[in-house]
Amino acid sequence: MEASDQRGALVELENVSLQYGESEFTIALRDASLTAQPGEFVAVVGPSGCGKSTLMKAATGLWKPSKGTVRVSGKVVDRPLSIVGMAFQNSTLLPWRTTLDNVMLPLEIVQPHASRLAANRAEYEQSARELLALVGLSGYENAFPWQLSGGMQQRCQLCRSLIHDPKLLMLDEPFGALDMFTREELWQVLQKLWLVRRPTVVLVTHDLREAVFLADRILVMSARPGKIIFERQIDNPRPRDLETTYEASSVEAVHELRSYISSARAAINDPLQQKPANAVSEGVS
Amino acid sequence: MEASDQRGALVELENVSLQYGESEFTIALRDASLTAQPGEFVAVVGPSGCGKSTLMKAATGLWKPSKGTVRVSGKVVDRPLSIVGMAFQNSTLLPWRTTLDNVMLPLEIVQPHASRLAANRAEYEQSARELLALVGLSGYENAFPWQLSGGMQQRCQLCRSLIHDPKLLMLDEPFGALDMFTREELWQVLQKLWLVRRPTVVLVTHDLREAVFLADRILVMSARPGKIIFERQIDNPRPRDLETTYEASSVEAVHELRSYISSARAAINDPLQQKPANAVSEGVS
Amino acid sequence: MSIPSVTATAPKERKSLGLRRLTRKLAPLIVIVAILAIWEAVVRIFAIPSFMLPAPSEVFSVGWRTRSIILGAAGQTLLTTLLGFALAVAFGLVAGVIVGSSRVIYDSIYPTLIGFNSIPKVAIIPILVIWVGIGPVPAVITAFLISFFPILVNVATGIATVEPELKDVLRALGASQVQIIRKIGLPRSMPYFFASLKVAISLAFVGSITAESIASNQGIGYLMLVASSRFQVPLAFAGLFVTALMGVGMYAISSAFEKRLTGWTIRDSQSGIGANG
Amino acid sequence: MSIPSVTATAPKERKSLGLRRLTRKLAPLIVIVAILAIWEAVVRIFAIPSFMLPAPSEVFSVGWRTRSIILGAAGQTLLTTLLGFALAVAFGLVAGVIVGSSRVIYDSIYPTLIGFNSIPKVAIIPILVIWVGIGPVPAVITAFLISFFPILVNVATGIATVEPELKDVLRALGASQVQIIRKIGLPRSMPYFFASLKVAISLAFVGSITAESIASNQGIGYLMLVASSRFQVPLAFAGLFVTALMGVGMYAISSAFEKRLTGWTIRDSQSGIGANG
Amino acid sequence: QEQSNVRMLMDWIIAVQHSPFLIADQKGYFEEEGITAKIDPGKGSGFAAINTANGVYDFGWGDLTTMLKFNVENPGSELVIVYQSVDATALAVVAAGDRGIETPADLNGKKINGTPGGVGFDTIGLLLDGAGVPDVKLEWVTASPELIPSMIVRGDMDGTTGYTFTQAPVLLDAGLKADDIKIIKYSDYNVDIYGPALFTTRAYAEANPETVKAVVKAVNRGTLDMLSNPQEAYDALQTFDPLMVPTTEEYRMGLLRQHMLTESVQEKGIGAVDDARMQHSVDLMREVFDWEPIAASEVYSNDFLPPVEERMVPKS
Ligand SMILES: Nc1ncnc2c1ncn2[C@@H]1O[C@H](COP(=O)(O)OP(=O)(O)OP(=O)(O)O)[C@@H](O)[C@H]1O
Ligand SMILES: Nc1ncnc2c1ncn2[C@@H]1O[C@H](COP(=O)(O)OP(=O)(O)OP(=O)(O)O)[C@@H](O)[C@H]1O
Ligand SMILES: Cc1ncc(C[n+]2csc(CCO)c2C)c(N)n1
Ligand SMILES: [Mg+2]
Ligand SMILES: [Mg+2]
Repeated sequence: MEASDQRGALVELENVSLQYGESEFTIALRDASLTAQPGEFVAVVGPSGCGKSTLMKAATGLWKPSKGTVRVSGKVVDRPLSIVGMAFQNSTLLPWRTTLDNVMLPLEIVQPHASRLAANRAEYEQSARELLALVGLSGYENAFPWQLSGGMQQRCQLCRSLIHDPKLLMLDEPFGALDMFTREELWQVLQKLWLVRRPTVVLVTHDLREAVFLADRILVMSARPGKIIFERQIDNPRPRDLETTYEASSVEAVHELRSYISSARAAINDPLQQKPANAVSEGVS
Repeated sequence: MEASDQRGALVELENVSLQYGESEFTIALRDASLTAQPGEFVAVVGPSGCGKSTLMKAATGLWKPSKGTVRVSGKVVDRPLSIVGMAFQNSTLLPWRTTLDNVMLPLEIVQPHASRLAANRAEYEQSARELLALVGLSGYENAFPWQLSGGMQQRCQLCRSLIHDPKLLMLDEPFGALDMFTREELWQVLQKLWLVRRPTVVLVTHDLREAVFLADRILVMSARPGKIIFERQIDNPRPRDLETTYEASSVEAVHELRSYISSARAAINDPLQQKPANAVSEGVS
Repeated sequence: MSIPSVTATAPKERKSLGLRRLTRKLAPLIVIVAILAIWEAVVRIFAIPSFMLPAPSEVFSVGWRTRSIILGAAGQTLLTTLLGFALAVAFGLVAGVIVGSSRVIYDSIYPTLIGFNSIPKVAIIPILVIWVGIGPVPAVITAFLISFFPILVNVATGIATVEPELKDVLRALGASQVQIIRKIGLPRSMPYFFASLKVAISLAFVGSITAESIASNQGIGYLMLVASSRFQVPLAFAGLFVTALMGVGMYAISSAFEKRLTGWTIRDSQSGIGANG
Repeated sequence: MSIPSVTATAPKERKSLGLRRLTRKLAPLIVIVAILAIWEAVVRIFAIPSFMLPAPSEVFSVGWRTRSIILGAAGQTLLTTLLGFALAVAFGLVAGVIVGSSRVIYDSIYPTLIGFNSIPKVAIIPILVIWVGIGPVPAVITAFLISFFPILVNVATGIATVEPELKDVLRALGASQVQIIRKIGLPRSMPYFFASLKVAISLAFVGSITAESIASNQGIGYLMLVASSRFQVPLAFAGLFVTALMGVGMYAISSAFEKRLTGWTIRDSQSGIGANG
Repeated sequence: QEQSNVRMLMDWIIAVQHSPFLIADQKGYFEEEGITAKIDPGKGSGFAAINTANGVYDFGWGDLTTMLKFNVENPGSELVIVYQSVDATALAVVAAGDRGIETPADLNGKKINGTPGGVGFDTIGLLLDGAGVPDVKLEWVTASPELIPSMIVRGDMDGTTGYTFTQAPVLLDAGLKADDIKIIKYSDYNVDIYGPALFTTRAYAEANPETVKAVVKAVNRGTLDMLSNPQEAYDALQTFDPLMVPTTEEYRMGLLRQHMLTESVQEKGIGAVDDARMQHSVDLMREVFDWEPIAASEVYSNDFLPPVEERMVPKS
């Protein structure tokens, strides 16, 4: 599973197009390319509906691209990978499992944990509890998802994506439902974890401060069908603290990104200019 | 349905406590009080899990409070009201309905629309389409919810809460999954709608700029069990434009609110200080 | 379809799709033909006498010779079955909604219903005959009684397990209980409902045929009774085959409705578009 | 329960809750007693002769007099039914999972299954006798054949309608198809499964009793056959009552499992805690 | 001596007409012959015929007409009678006494139970011809056995075809007095055919002649016991089925004896088939069903019977 490609990229999307269904108009990605080096922290930003979540699904092999290739560790991806930890945008906690059991789910699937779980249950459970405590959910281990608030569900999902110490961490707006304080705290938690474990992270976010605080590199996507239209390196030294987000270099980065997203959106905004017409409906009814 | 109370409040919560289930530890609200005047725009902010969504449910009669009373238009609420438009925090679009049909759902329920719908279908459909266009979803009228991105689902839900021109609009983080530009655009859309129709709005948000831009009054909730611990009037003249959020008065308001939320969170943050123990689990298993 | 395909791959894809659809349509036929072929082979190889197990070829030839009689009987059975089934669908839906919406009713009447349903309907038919006489009426009632319960159970389960979050969408609009059921409960329980129809339609045939063989002088049940008492086993089997065919036909009809009404539940995570297309 | 109640309202609430629970437990009894009372009244008022419809009191007294015979027969029937039912659960689950996970298999074998299931099992029993002889074995097989299908259909529907979003959670971890079914498919289809059990357990009794009345000389089916051919209608009804009782008993058992395994699906939007508490 | 297992299938649930088998079993007659017998209740003579022919059972006991029909429909799987239990056919029309049915002529327009394929329905012509009233038209009502008594009592039908000793007792059970049950026996109207008998397949008989002989011997002893001491029959039945109703069985026994203890049986002993009479029976059936000619010798064999001295019935 080690990177074997000469370029050494862990994730590599090459001109990936992805079309949901059969209609021309359900193309969500068009010629999107992306590379993430092992251990790199990449953030993806872009207007709503541009294809960020789709990009994540393509990169992890959850959806096969219609065109182009996806490589992870140099190998072409043709099925979902087992080195991924993923936090989905919508809550996808299993309703029949408690918080703790939801968090422990990856341990039941991913090796080597799966085969060690039975024998080392207590130990694994301990680490799940610790993770939950880290995001402020201790005391809720035995609650069911519907007994958690929206933000709590999101935090639980974050734990689930981290528990098995994945090589590749895909986070789709993991902090969207949280207040600023909880969010900033979890930025720091995530940074710490990243510095220790060094997974490759792809983070989708709408919060540019978040992107600038956390990422090594930020990619801006165009409006749908999405492709990467701009890339910005963030070289602030690690570990960063929250103050860095108020420093001039960060603020300037935020401003630059913002202007790119703004231009990316323009196309969609004027309904007369590019109307997706009966876009999706064609493919459905 | 007009306010008949001498104080004239449309929504009035008086020392409302709400306990999920039977255990002492599942109290989500404790002695929360809130008043919203007819036509007022109130924002509620607070740390994750403090009881904001619960407050919304109590105010609309979706959940009966364990203690205290809820009055709307002076009448004690003992069942869900029909003057409410509500956008829930999680996506609650009906999966068997297209975007358009989801948006039109309230028209099938709420009077006088329900009885007029059959005869005036085209007209109502037109207004639903216009609303969808306003949030950037034209072309997706016939798409099913699962064919929309997270942000698009959220926008669709917003349309559903607005379509029947409700007297009382309850918005639970309606813009959480949107990028800054779409979000700011929708702020303006919402403000325009509010200025024209003048519903009473209760908005839950984590974005303090959003609260300051939109609301007449902002309430800060304490950590769970939640109660209102601080109130801040925002007197910026209407219509406001986005620039006002960068003005000194707004920035100062944001700062003040932030400090209150920060203190509200402190209690939760230290795991040793207030541990909800097996809080929810007691009530469940 | 009105949009000209632009990409080069589209026509090829569409063709293979059409082919796949054809295979899909043919698959059940292949299964049935295979089963019949094996059956035929077994009967021939082991020279099983026809009173034990007639070969399909013999069943078909006897069936073809007596087609007018069989078709008449089948028409009669189809009619009584459909009547009973229609009643079962109507009552099952209504009762399922009631049982599914109220915990108290659920708790009170489920045991009684289960108890009643554990009783073989054969035992009820004599009592029915006392009240309604012999003929197609007991067959209709038996078809109803036997197919009502699965519909009720499934609809009730579908209604009882509706996510409160979805109910709240309507409750927040001040919707009445009836509206909630119409707009949420029923659509949400459609997959349950159609699952139960598959069972119910089969059972309706079983019910009407059983009743016909006890208290009627028409229909497939009666035909089979007469055939087997004359040791015309292949004819009795022809009756069975026709029944199976009618069952499949009814399934095809309900399946078409199912695709229209529950397409939203079956969407492949890879193809993105309802896998029922 | 280990936490002392602090609020003043708690003890009162708990008491009324206990009362409510008691009513809940008694409700089905009340329904059954009411039905029997009406029945008894009707029989007495219209002086219906016992061979047409025996009064419950007569059924009970005959049943009590012949209790040792009835219990022996009931034990036999319960055993065969449970065996057939256990087989049906095992095969139904497995086949349901297979049919539900594969569109191709679904399309290919559903029509065949529906066709087979539309055939009255009475017609199959004579063929069974040829292969396995007369006795409890055909009863076990019939119970299996008749109750297998509802389980298959419901489990398949449950599996086929799993939300792709949930599947993706596991797919993203590189889970195998089997793991996805174990961790997502099966738990998600538990409400479907238990709905089908209610139907299946009833049908299993119907199946074994029907077979007993054709190809056995033991069990409730045989007892009822003997009773009804001697026109001892109250005794036949006693057999029916015992069957109903066994059905209810089995329901109670499966219901207990259901509450444990599908409690998560039934949570009241008002009470917040699973309504099964 | 090695015990051989023999399975026997009766035509219906066990009643007094089957008591010879029960007596033979309970009194060890089978055992003495080196046979372990398994006697099962059945689901009609047809069921008994099929399951004897296919080897699930070694012997069947049931109606002659049904057995013949099976042989005709399934050439190559012949059943042969090895012990003729009931000498005169038990076929009859059994009716409620208040319907004005005294003779076959009275059946005109009456609602009578019978199903095509059923023995009564198929053979009614023999009765009407025998009585010289071939133009009588019955109104047939189809209903399964368990419906018949209540339908007769309620007036939905006037009577039923079938065996005297199965149909009349159920009417008794349904509350009719013995005097109110009218029985028109075929044998009273010149229909001379044989009644139910013990049969096996020709193949089995040829392969196991000793076993067949042994079985017939034991059954014959049981039959004689039943005829000489009816109480033994009731006791055997009681042992087999504690729920049996003695009054009904006594009534049934009365009817049964009428068919069994015919003059020829009293003269020539029980169990044997007379070739000419059998040929007559077969020819009558041939007319009814339009069969090809059948030689009587194909459907019975007296070769397995014990000597005639052992088959003499008690003088009545
Ligand atoms: N299953 C699907 N079937 C058809 N179209 C889909 C499907 N999922 C997404 N789409 C479409 O693809 C486009 C991109 O969706 P995606 O979810 O990737 O957007 P996104 O960038 O994540 O947006 P957001 O920020 O709002 O979450 C959207 O236009 C959406 O309508
Ligand atoms: N159905 C429920 N049953 C039991 N407890 C619940 C239920 N819903 C919410 N809670 C609990 O009530 C508390 C408040 O939840 P609520 O959803 O109101 O929070 P919130 O302020 O909306 O949080 P967020 O900002 O994360 O959405 C939480 O601790 C949660 O665990
Ligand atoms: C309650 C009742 N008892 C006996 C019979 C009669 N029966 C049993 S076997 C047989 C021969 C048919 O092939 C007949 C006539 C019946 N019909 N109903
Ligand atoms: Mg997204
Ligand atoms: Mg919330």
